[in-house]
Amino acid sequence: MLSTAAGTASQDAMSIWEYANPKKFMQTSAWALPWVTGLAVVTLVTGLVWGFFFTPDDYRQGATVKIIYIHVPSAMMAINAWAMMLVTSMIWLVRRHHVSVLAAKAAAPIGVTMTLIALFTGAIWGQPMWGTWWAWDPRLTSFLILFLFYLGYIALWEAVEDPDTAADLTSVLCLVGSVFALLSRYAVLFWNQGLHQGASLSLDAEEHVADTYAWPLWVSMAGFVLLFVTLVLIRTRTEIRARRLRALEARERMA
Amino acid sequence: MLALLLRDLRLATRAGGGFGLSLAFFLIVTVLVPFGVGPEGGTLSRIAPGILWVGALLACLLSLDRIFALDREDGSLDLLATAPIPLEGVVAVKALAHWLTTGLPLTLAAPVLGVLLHLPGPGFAWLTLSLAAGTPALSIIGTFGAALTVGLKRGGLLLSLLVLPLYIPTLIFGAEAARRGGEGLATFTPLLMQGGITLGALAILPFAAAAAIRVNLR
Amino acid sequence: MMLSVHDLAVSRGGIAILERVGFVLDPGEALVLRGPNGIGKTTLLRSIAGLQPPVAGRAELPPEGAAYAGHADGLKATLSVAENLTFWARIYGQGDIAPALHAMDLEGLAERPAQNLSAGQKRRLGLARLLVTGRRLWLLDEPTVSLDTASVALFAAAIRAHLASGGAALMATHIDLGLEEARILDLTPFRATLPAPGQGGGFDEAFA
Amino acid sequence: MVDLGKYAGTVLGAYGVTILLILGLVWLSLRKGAEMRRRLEAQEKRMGRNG
Repeated sequence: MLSTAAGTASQDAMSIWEYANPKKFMQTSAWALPWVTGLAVVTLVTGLVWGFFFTPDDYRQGATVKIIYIHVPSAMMAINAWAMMLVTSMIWLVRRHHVSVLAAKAAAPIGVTMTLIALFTGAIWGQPMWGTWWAWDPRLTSFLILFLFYLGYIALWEAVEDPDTAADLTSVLCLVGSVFALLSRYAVLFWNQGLHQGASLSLDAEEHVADTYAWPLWVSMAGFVLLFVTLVLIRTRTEIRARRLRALEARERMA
Repeated sequence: MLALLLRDLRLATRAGGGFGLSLAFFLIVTVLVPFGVGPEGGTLSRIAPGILWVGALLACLLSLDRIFALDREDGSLDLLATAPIPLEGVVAVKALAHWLTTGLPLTLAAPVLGVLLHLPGPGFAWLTLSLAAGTPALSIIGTFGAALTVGLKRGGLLLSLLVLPLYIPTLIFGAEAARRGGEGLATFTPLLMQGGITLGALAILPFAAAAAIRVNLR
Repeated sequence: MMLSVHDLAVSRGGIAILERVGFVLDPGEALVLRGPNGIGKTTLLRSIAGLQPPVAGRAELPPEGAAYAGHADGLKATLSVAENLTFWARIYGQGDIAPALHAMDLEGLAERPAQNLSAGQKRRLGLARLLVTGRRLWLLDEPTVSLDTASVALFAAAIRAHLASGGAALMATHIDLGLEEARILDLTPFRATLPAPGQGGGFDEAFA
Repeated sequence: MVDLGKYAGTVLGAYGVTILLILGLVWLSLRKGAEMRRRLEAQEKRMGRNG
């Protein structure tokens, strides 16, 4: 399955792609999972507790500034999860590593959850700040669109029976979807400017974060990244087991 | 290639080909809108470009699952895939046929329906122009969606779910161009963006769609 | 040499079902694939036609490719017999459909819409499509389904004429076509054995 | 307890929704993981080999 690269390059590649072997991945992830989980819990709890209990209120936004510790990291992970799916989908299309595409499948529901968190916290935050639950702010709108892309991707996985066919189709959709998601982002910016000339509704706090708020925010972001990695590992392991179960059942039918 | 285009056009216009269904749908949606928002001319006139664009988009969506599903059912798709013409070409021709039987009639019908919605005077030309520039993108994006779902027994709903998010940029720029045109504002940027999307989609999506069909045929 | 298949292995649903299939087909030859239902005749033909990638091995086709005919005939119900046939002739860059209509005894039905044909007539139209492809190699999957005895004879005659003009045909069929000269290949010995875990080429093997 | 002032509902609501969603996702992931593990082990046992 490995493409033929020449000389030492292929030797080096081997050492990375080795982990794409399902069996090897299961071994490595079984070893890594407790550590990553522990680290994720510690970092996440530290970041959120620090942010929630030990930061002062903003002079303008009051206590609502504390929402930043979940809103920004979840929004970041909503995009990063899709980016990760894009990369792993391309690895599948080019190198046909099953673990890669299964990781993409495993990441999608996490991305959806992150997008939902970003949307909900954005709406809850927006209510006192803007006086409305929902504004067609370019940023919020973009996340709503991203949510739709996630839904389509997951629905396609669910709909296609054969796992390799589903893997190929969802990967192509992920590639094309990424281009159109990016286009939508610019289209939405353009469209909202068209409606409200100059009146930006985006949250100032996101752009200028004072040091007091920055440190717990960094920790919280690291926590969300680690949470994502933990969940991807758990879910990818489940997907690999499901695939193996399917293979064994087929083998049993044939024997 | 030309033979395929002619066959698809002929099939679409024969009995049961579904030609005209999209147009009828477009008409009904447009007629229903005033019942929903009230007959007040100012309101209708303000939302007309957007309503007509959304209506055209939904009408376009309606006929997408016919693009490949029928050929798949009767075995033509297998035969076309083994025929001495590139599958990418087949996809492009199918998208063109879809546009000629759906996008083009919708574009021509839109100004007529614009009268019903009190579309402002200068808006007619811009609406037609933006639809003419945007509906090819709707057809080719839809063809890609149809290619993704061709292997599924009940892919219609999934097809809508996959295609509608992909339609967002086209809709935004198209409706924006029509709206600005109606208000006498500059329409160059949205039209340019829309043309870009159409050309980009035409350049890339036939390959993606052909790849999806090959996967679905295995 | 018209078609040579080397060490071909094909899979269905991620599981290898046939392996080490090898044969050579020369111009003027017909080969009939035999074997119980589900052995993989259709999968093998589709792999040779290029519709699905083989797990291992290769099939060498003539440079211009082959004409493939599957279970479905690819007919459009609202188009007439002549329109259906003309379409495929143009796709394959051929002109005249009259000889094909004549060979399959469809001349009287040329203007009739395909939806008004009987099952056997549809099948004959599907086979007439092969004649207008101009391809020398035919890959036929159950070509005689729903044909009556007379039509089977008609079809056998068309195959014979094709072979006589230097063509070749690879067929999967249960019925005896009355083609005495056709070789027969029983696929049962090529049934894939279960490989040791991790050894097979099928995609699912990586997991088993 | 930290004083959230007039925005108590907003902040607690945001944190509450987030924690609920994350716990839900974690619970679903773990449950599905455990189920798949159980089914796979049963299948491996039935086929009489480990791998």
